[in-house]
Amino acid sequence: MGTTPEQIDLLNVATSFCRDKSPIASVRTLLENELGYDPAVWQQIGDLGWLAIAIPEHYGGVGLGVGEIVPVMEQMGRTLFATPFLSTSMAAQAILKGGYEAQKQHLLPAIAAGQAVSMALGEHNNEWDLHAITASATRSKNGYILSGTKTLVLDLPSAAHVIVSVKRDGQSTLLVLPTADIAATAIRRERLIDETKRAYELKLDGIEVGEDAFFDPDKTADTLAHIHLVANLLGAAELCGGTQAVIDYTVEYLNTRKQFGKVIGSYQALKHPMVNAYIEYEKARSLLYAAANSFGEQGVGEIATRMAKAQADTALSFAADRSIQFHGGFGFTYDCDAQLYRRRAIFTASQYGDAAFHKAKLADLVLS
Amino acid sequence: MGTTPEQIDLLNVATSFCRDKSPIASVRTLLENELGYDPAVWQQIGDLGWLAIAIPEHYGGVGLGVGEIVPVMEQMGRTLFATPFLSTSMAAQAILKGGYEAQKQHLLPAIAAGQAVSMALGEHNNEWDLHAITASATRSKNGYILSGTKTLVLDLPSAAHVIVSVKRDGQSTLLVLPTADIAATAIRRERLIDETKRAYELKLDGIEVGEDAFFDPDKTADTLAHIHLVANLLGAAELCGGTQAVIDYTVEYLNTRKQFGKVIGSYQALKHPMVNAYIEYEKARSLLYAAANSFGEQGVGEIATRMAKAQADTALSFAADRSIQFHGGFGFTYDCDAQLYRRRAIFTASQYGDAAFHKAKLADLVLS
Amino acid sequence: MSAELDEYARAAEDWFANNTPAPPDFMLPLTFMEVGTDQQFDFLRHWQRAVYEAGFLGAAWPSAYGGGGLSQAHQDIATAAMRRHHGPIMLNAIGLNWTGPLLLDIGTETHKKKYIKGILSAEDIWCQGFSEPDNGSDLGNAQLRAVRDGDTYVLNGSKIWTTHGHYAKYMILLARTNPDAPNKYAGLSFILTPMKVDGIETRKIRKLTGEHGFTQTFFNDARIPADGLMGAEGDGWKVAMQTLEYERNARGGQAGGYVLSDVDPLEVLQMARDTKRGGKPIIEDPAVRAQLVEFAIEIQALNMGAQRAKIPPLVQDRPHGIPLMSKLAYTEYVRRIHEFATQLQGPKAAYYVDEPNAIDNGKWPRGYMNAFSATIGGGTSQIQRNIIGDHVLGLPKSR
Amino acid sequence: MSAELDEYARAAEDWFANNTPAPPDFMLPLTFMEVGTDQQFDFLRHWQRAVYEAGFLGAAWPSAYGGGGLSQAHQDIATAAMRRHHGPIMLNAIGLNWTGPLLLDIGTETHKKKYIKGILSAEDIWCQGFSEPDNGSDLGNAQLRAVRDGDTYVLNGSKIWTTHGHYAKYMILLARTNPDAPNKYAGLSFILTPMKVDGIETRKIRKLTGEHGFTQTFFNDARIPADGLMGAEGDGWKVAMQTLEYERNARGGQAGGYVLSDVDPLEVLQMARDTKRGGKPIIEDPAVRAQLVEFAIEIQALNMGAQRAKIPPLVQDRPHGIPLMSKLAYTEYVRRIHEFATQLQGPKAAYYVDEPNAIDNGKWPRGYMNAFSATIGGGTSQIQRNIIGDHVLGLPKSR
Repeated sequence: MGTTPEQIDLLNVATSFCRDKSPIASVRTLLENELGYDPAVWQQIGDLGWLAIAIPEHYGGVGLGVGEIVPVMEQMGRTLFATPFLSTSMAAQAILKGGYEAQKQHLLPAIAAGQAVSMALGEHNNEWDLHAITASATRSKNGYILSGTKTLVLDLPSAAHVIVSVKRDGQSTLLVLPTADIAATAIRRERLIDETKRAYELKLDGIEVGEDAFFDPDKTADTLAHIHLVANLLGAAELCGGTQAVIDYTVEYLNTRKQFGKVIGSYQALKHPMVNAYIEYEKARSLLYAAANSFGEQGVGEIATRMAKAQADTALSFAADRSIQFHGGFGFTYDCDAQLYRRRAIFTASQYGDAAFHKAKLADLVLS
Repeated sequence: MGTTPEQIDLLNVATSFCRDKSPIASVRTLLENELGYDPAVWQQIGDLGWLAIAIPEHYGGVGLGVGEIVPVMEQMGRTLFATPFLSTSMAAQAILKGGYEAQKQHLLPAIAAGQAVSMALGEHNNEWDLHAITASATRSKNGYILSGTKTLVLDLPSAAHVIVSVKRDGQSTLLVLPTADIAATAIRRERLIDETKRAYELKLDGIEVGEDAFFDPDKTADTLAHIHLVANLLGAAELCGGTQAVIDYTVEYLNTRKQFGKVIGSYQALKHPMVNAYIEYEKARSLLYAAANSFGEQGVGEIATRMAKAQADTALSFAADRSIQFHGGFGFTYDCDAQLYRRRAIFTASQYGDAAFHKAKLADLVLS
Repeated sequence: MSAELDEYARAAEDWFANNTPAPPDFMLPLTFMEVGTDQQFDFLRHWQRAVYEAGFLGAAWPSAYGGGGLSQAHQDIATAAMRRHHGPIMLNAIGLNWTGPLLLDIGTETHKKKYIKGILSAEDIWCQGFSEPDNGSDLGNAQLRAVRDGDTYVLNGSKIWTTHGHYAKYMILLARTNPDAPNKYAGLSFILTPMKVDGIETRKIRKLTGEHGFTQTFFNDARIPADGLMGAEGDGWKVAMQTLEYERNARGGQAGGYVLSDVDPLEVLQMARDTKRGGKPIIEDPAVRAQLVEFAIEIQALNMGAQRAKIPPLVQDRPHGIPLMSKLAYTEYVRRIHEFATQLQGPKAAYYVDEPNAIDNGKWPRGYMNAFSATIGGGTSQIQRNIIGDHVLGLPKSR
Repeated sequence: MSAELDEYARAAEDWFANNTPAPPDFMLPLTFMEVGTDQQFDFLRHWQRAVYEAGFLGAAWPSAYGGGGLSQAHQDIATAAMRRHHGPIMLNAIGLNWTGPLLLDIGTETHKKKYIKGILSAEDIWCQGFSEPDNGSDLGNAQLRAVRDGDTYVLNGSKIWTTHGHYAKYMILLARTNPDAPNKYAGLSFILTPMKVDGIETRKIRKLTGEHGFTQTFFNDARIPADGLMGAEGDGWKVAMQTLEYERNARGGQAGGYVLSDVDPLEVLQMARDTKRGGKPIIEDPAVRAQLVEFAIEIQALNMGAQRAKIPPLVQDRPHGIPLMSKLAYTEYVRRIHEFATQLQGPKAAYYVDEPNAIDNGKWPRGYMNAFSATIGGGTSQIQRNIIGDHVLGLPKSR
């Protein structure tokens, strides 16, 4: 593990920016907002160049690795910051790994400059296997006609394009679809456990695309594998930041609330589980930065990423569960922030694999 | 669940007898004793008729069920009472279920009157499947000649007979062997984690038996299945009694030891885990008496027995582990009784199936 | 079983078989604390009334006041039949399980005549006013002030976590009648309070699930009749503790039925059969099976414990252990099994109530969040462990 | 890495490759606290001396006193090589990790000249005298009395859990020099004490494993030179706390090497491959695999934490968190993985050390029981959680 001065700068800038731009009052206000985030702040994120971090310089990016996105994502998780950053970062990696050169030149500079792009990989089948696709592209007169339904498409109305996985001639493949080509009626906002997030169901039926919409079919498998790990690394970062925040939030309450004449944080029944939660958090963060550091290393990177996601899920799920409990009656109200973190943990764990899923994969990787 | 006045009487008598005859000082003295128990006390147990409980009246018994042995075994577990009661009770059930009428008439009245009999089922293969037998009986001039090695034969030097499982013509079968026919050199005491117990390795090679030594071969499968459940029911009782004792022992220490000017039982860091241990104990005891009550009912009895053993293992393992920890430095000494219970939990769990084993079996029984 | 009990059992079986309603097209609450809409409230009120009128609620309460005048064994039979047919919960929980038993034990003849029948029929909804915003766990520190003025008390202060607060006609109230008492407990009184009087207002509290359910109740110079005093002035703590014993089922006398639905591991099992991942039903995942077996053992142990607790020789060492642990053990079980069921759902765990793609319409995450009402309310799990440590194990007090 | 470090790394790699001893025919201790026989003691003393003389212990300590005079980076390289080759532990733990760093920080020139070399060579074994029979966790309440008499202190009292007590030449002693101090902490002094003087006797304590290892030390009018006083009279608590920081690795300066062996989940994995049940290696049991993965994640997280702790920007919010949690997390891990490995063994879990039928000669149950020395000694896990809660999370004190 190691950090360059640039990485430390990024961590510090991300920490203060996210704290300033996503105070809890803003988070609460955005829960009721249809779009779910503040476009002006999103513009600032683009201006800061955060979407350019892991895009090579010749596509207008900064040329760092995916691991360098981690500090930003972690601070966004910490502040429950609502933006299309996660979906766009994933899409950039998909294009970079799986697109043709022309697609990269067309799409990546715009992303690096701040344009949102989304990913439509999930379906009703409830599978984490990104090859479990039934949506399809069938040859038509002018190209291909799409059919099927994608689910849990993040931030779709905000995106200029969406990367879609379909079967073509029985093979998994990715294609890029301008959202301008999607009818409003094909999109339905889904009701999520995490109210800070926005995801949509996308009906593909009848949409037509040209041959040039498709990514390089020879790279689909590698791209899906890469995207799976990117999503889990960034998910781990988001969960890890959330864990830090919910522990801080709970500690503050335990230091002020009194019962039976004593500040409740002095009761070991609350203190010791919080210490346990804190230890799980530190473990999660250590695994997160180890994964960020080794991301992309063959084999090692996959193990590190799966460990990080598994532990981050465990850490936030436990910390937020205890946070609700230890806030007592207030914890049972919508006004207590503990529920926001608990819902976040459920949501982010559900995307691309939870602790149980990754542990099962790890068993095959480390116990062979 | 229900209890008859006779059962309540038995519970009360067992409670006071075991408390009086197996104080911890005696338990400690017997740790160093080669035989491992006090023959005079064993005689008294015979006189009390406890070995007769689950033997039918026409074989000199009381004619109750196996479930009625539970209160006795529980109190023996509670007091770490060392006797050949467990092995003899199992042997009686094996004879009753699998023996020919002549064998029953020959063996059961003696057991009912207090004679010890042992079971030799285990082998080096480390299997809980009682059909995993490699010891064998091969036809010889005068009958059969035995070969192979049995392990973990409880209380062998004390027993008049030992019931042995072997393969004959490829089939699992049981036979009864007078211990007088076993050379001293064929027996080796094994070093056990639980120093209150005595178990032996038995080399069968060269021992000859007649045709009349064998049990009814048509009943072997049922008998082994029955013995498996009897052993686990009684094991659950032993563990459950041990859990009660170690909780009482620990609570007493927590109520007297002071640190930082306070009785340590007032610290929630110790109190709350003890409460958790206590809850696991009560759950174990509820499942134990439910199993005692339904023992022998087709299907229901097996589920209840496996649940009882699994929970009793969990309960004593946890309670004794915490007892060591919460006794602090004293807990780390041989003089602290917590280690006796922790060793007991490991030993009794290892015999005929631990919590993990029974839970895997239960998954198939209750989730089908 | 006597022939008469036998006959009653057959009647109960028949009645619940024929009268248990089909699930309506809205989600029913699993516990009385989860009633969040008028639709749910009306449905459950109607159901409780039907059960009562059929003779299967309050069967063991005296007939002089509206009860069935039969034995506890009768009521237990009726409750078991209700459970077997998975009938909806009884709505008027505070009345049936707290107020009713207390009135029958220590209430005046007037109290009994006035209140018992309305409790059973759900005509008169009761709520409970123990907790205050600053004294959630520390009930003994309640500060709501009741000042005697002739035949009335004048109330000022606030109560919180009032279940059915906006529906209730009456409240059982723990109030401070003497702020100068030698200790905090001695200054409390227990008063039956009408809710529909000037100066009493309720405000709905939004739960972490996003739904409503509880209220906060505000008292501003509210005048209520003093004849609602239970016991003497200053006896409030003792009476409240007695009331909690009914609630914890550590003392008999409840009207019967149930106010919390069972959560059967078999329901999760069904979900695990119906949900596929990796192309296979998740019930085939050994880790899922292992966890479901743990839950099956746990609930069986708690159910068998309830039976064992009724057999004194089998609980003679610590007779109050099982009653005092049951709230803790059961509510934590409910929380954990809902959490587990939520985590089982894979990608679809992302969804919530009213999302068409959600599994079982989001009832598992919603149930998980609602479960905290029981691990927090009525004494948090942490407080429950103190109580068991102190009163069952006999350890020294932690505070 | 500089060329010189590179060269040192190669030398260390070579040396440990060629000099790490094969396992002897008796069981070696996993921790310095488990040394129970003379055979083990002699073996480990010889090993430590060899490592020291080869230049791979105390490499960063000043050469004027017997150290290597190199950098901490050198020592870290040597320690890593030792770990890679699974070398036995360093024996003289109290000297290397507690006394040595303290002397180098605050000892006099005379102290350093007299003690440092003997610590490194294992010529002079050190023990620690903090705990007393009545004050196991409450070190500040130590009652062993030290009365100044001219150039000597006269000691009366008892210390317990003295590791290597019967082998030690010196003890670091926490003693009460002023019973009338304004608070219990202010009355303590920290004194370097010779063990081989009249009036000091040790008695072996039998551990729960059945083996010996610790001693209780009795002081009856024992006279020791007063020049062993560290800091001033009354500074004992402060000096002891500083010493504990070295021990917890929360403060640099230790001599290097390790005094606790790693417990690698891969060892359990090997056992799970070699042990069959149901006709199959138990490693194929999904529940076993799941648990082993948990341990693998846990130890990886702790190892990565040790690396992260060295990078200040990555621990800026709670810089002492990882150092203060590492003892708790690691010792609990060791206890649990040994317990798990014991439970894995099936019928053979019945066996213990020296039983021919036992798996791995019973090292797993023995290791499990020995693991409590670390979850209890040096501050119980419960006390560690208090420390982390108070000093890292900033929660109010529990006592």
